[in-house]
Amino acid sequence: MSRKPYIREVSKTSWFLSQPRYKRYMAREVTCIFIFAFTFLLICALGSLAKGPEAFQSFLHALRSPLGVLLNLAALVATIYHSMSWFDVTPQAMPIQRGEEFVPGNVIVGAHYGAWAVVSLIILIWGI
Amino acid sequence: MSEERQIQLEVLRYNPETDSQPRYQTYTVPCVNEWVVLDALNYVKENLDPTLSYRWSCHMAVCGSCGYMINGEPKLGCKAFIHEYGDHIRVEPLANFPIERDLVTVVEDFIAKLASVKPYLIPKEDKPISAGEFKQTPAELKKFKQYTLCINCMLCYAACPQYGLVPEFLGPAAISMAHRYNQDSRDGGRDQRQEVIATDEGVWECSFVGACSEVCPKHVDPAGALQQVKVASTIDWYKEHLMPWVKK
Amino acid sequence: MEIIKTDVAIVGAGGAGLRAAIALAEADPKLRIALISKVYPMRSHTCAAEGGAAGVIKSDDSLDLHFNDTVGGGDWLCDQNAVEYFINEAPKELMQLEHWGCPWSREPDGSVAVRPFGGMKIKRTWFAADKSGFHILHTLFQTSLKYPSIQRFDEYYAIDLLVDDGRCQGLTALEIRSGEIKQFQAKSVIIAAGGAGKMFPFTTNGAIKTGDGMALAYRAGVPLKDMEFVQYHPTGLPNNGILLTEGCRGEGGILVNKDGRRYLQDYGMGPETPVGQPVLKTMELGPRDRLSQSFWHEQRKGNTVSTPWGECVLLDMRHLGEKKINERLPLVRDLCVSYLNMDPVKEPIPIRPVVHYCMGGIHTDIKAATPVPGLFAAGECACVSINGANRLGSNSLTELLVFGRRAALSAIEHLQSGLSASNDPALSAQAKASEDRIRALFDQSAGTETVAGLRKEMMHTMEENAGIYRTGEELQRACEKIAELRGRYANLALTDKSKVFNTDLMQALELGSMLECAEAVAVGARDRKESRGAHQRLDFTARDDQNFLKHTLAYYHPKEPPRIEYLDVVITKSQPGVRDYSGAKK
Amino acid sequence: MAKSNKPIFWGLFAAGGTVTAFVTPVLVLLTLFAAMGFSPDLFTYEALRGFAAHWLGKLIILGVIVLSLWHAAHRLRVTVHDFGVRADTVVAYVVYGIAGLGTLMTIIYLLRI
Ligand SMILES: Cc1cc2nc3c(=O)[nH]c(=O)nc-3n(C[C@H](O)[C@H](O)[C@H](O)COP(=O)(O)OP(=O)(O)OC[C@H]3O[C@@H](n4cnc5c(N)ncnc54)[C@H](O)[C@@H]3O)c2cc1C
Ligand code: SF4
Ligand code: F3S
Ligand code: FES
Repeated sequence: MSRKPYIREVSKTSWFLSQPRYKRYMAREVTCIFIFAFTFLLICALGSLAKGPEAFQSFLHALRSPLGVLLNLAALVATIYHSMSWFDVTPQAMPIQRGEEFVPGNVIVGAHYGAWAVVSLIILIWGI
Repeated sequence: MSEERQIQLEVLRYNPETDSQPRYQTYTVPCVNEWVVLDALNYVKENLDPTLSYRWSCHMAVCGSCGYMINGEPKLGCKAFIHEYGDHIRVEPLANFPIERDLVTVVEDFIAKLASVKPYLIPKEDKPISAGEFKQTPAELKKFKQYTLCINCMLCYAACPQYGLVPEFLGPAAISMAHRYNQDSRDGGRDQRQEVIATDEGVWECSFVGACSEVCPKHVDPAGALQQVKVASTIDWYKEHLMPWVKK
Repeated sequence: MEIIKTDVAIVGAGGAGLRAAIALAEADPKLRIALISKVYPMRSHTCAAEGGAAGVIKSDDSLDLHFNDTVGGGDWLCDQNAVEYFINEAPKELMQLEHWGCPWSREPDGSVAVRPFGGMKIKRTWFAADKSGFHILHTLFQTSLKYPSIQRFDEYYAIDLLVDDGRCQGLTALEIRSGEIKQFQAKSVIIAAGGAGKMFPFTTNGAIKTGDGMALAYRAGVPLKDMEFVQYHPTGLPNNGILLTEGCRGEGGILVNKDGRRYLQDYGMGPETPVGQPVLKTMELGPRDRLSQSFWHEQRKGNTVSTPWGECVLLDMRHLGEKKINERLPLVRDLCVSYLNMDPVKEPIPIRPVVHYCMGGIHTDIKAATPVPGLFAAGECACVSINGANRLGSNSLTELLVFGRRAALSAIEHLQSGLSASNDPALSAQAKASEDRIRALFDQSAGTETVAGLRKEMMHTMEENAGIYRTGEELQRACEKIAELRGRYANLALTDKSKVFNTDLMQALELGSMLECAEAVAVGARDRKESRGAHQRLDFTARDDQNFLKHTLAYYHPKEPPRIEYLDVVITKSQPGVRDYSGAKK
Repeated sequence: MAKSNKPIFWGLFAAGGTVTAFVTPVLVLLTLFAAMGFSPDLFTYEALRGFAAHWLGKLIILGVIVLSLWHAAHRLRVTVHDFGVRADTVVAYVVYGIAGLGTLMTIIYLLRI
């Protein structure tokens, strides 16, 4: 047999470095670490809320550190990236057909961004 | 429009009878600007090196034979315009497939996967030819039309890292083809196809990298198709397990 | 040598081959079917067909009208019994495809839509946007996956037919990936290997259309019929020959010369029709041969536009508007923008005639049977004679289906006819000879000719001397030159001596096929001293029904030019008349 | 090929992804304010406790936290795989375990308020 197909191995640990679009993908994926961490922060807040006012105060106090600021900033960037990457693909995952035509993707994406802004504003105003 | 330009065409060569691994070979090719990379390869084949092996046929981006990695990106050779590149162009066989020889890859795996998803109409109702056509409105046609445009060029497989990492993955084009028939108003075979595609090696191996859709030359949007299959399969599952009284 | 035993071997997995395979599998699930193709089925050139497939379905149409259009369009060189069978079967076959899932374009009420096409009096061309052939091919390929009895041999190159005891009993084929030669032992063989447009340099045909199937049958003693009729399509992109479908004109696109005049009215296809309201069978919807010939005259008169790629006329579609172009002609727009950097929505597109289709091919009867028992042929490689001297656009795709299936039925009839046992040693000896022929190509180290060199000369010869308009003198030159090239072919040297995926070897074999076909074209054309359909002679400008209402049959000779014989055309109900494409006389 | 049980987790992942996309950035922003020292009104014990005491408030808090957890957990499972760790079953137990724990804690805390 003269055939001898050559198989190019793909590195299981560094494959994503080979292309910008893979890096973007991995950046999107690691946002989950921040979301995970932040959600546990919320749970801690909830715990302190359950324990009483002192516990809650000390929780708030613990937040107040340069590290806290830094981590929250990082989380902010990550979660915004998550939101954008999530909304940008909604027309692919859930296309909407009206009559014959599909609703253009940018309309669906735009609607999501709009709703996002509204929800964020409401929470922000209510929160401050 | 027709000025000439010299380019360095660097091609990955591999001859299984003499090489233990692939190597690059560079050719100097005088190109006309409106040429595509395939024209440059043909120039090499005709004038410089008849031993260069690669597949092509239609030269109009419809037969799906001429997928190569061009400067690291999966592309159709007949739709990659020289004027979009600098003076150095590197051509390699499609990633994620074994190399048979030079730019020719072994594609049996893809063909088998395509066949496995039952990519043919399984009619809802039997109807003799003499009874005429199955009616289908333009809107119903439009619902799946995009997924019929796949030319089986496999660029999406070369772009999908999950296929590269897990060769058992059914992959974007095959699943999109199943989705195409599932979405066809004439078809009633979805349950049969779900057995194949709603599996771990099927749609669940996809992590929505989205690269498949970015490189698809026919705008099939396989990534979209796969996510739609996931949504539908998930709804199936919740219906079946949480609301067993609802008939599917 | 490995021997693969099968009941029916099909060479070619384009539209015709796949249709035949499905018909066989449906007729009898126990049949062993070997589907052999030099490319994966969906790469076959049927995928390039854009416009559509003709079949009578609407109530304003009738079988008779389709018959008349086809026979007139073919300049009465069609066998009318074959045309009649074809017309009758056409709607059933197209409907069958609908039932297999083909995404035909639709009317608002959900019924199949039809579009106008050149030379057709009524709208009867079924279409799937402007990717009709593509969808037909993929529907067939995907449907074929349903049948386990269809065993595919993808990327196998058929080399020689095995004929023993007067019957075709198989073939040899090269497994391209391994370089091994295999012997297929089959009780029937169907050839569906497509056309031979690559004999010419400027063509809409893909790289694989090299006339292999025609050459296979030809060398096995089957005559090639009417090879001199080579169709030029009037609207090809000037830089690379990519086709802009006739649908462009069907939808209302117009042809103008450098002065903006719709010149077709000057060539018997007028009077002018209103822009954007195409009238069937007139002006832009005249037949292809007439349109291509008009171009030639315009060029002679200096009325064409000079472009970097040669003389052109303009195809203007701007008045159709962006929406209609996107909906009906999306591929056309994409092709123009990609390959010419011009947008038909915004500007007229330069085009010129381009070699497109072989009306001629393997001589078969109305049942798709060749004179060699056990050997059948269908599709573009065959000539049952429904296309005559000029094929009407959109008849070919339908022909693939109708005669693909017919060939399958005939193959089954042949199987049932009580064949005597095959003489295995005799077949093996032939297979061995075939293998030796290939080996000799490898061993020939002293050869001085190259594939690319000979091919270039052949293409040049054909373009110069056997184009839209021909003369006896030029054709004689072509005959001599091709004969010379055939001689030099014996002196060919392969550069690539590797076994695995040796495309140098494949191209050498394809060149051999093309040279054989080209000689049949040139000799047939030289001897046909009349003008008819796509065969136009400047030295014999009139149609000559007295002497040439006949099919040309070219018989192979290993060293000499082919022997030419003639066969009467079958005429049942339509006597030769005048081809009238002027809207005025209706 | 057997049908997969991935839809269970993927359903939560998808719902969670949507919820976090809409609300998490602004929550992080508020927390950031808190971390920087100017406490938003909402971040007083009374306001929050009042919100969490109402059944609707409880439901919202539960929804946001639980869905975010399962979203992140499922994506983390995939990400670990993408980084080349091939012990998918173990990883799944760990990440879903953490998410389960978080869910449990949330429920307990909410019941205590
Ligand atoms: C650009 C274009 C547009 C067209 N548009 C239309 C249209 O709108 N309407 C219409 O009716 N017609 C149209 N035609 C014509 C029509 O498409 C063709 O005539 C038809 O598709 C031919 O089909 P086929 O099955 O005979 O061959 P093909 O589809 O060409 O298939 C040939 C098969 O034979 C195989 N083969 C060849 N040689 C060998 C060998 N040596 N060994 C093994 N296998 C071999 C190939 O691999 C392939 O599978 C068009 C043609 C072109 C080129
Ligand atoms: S989905 Fe697109 S990229 Fe993938 S095979 Fe089909 S046409 Fe090619
Ligand atoms: S790139 Fe791969 S992971 Fe999914 S979205 Fe496309 S198949
Ligand atoms: S040659 Fe057919 S797709 Fe490129």
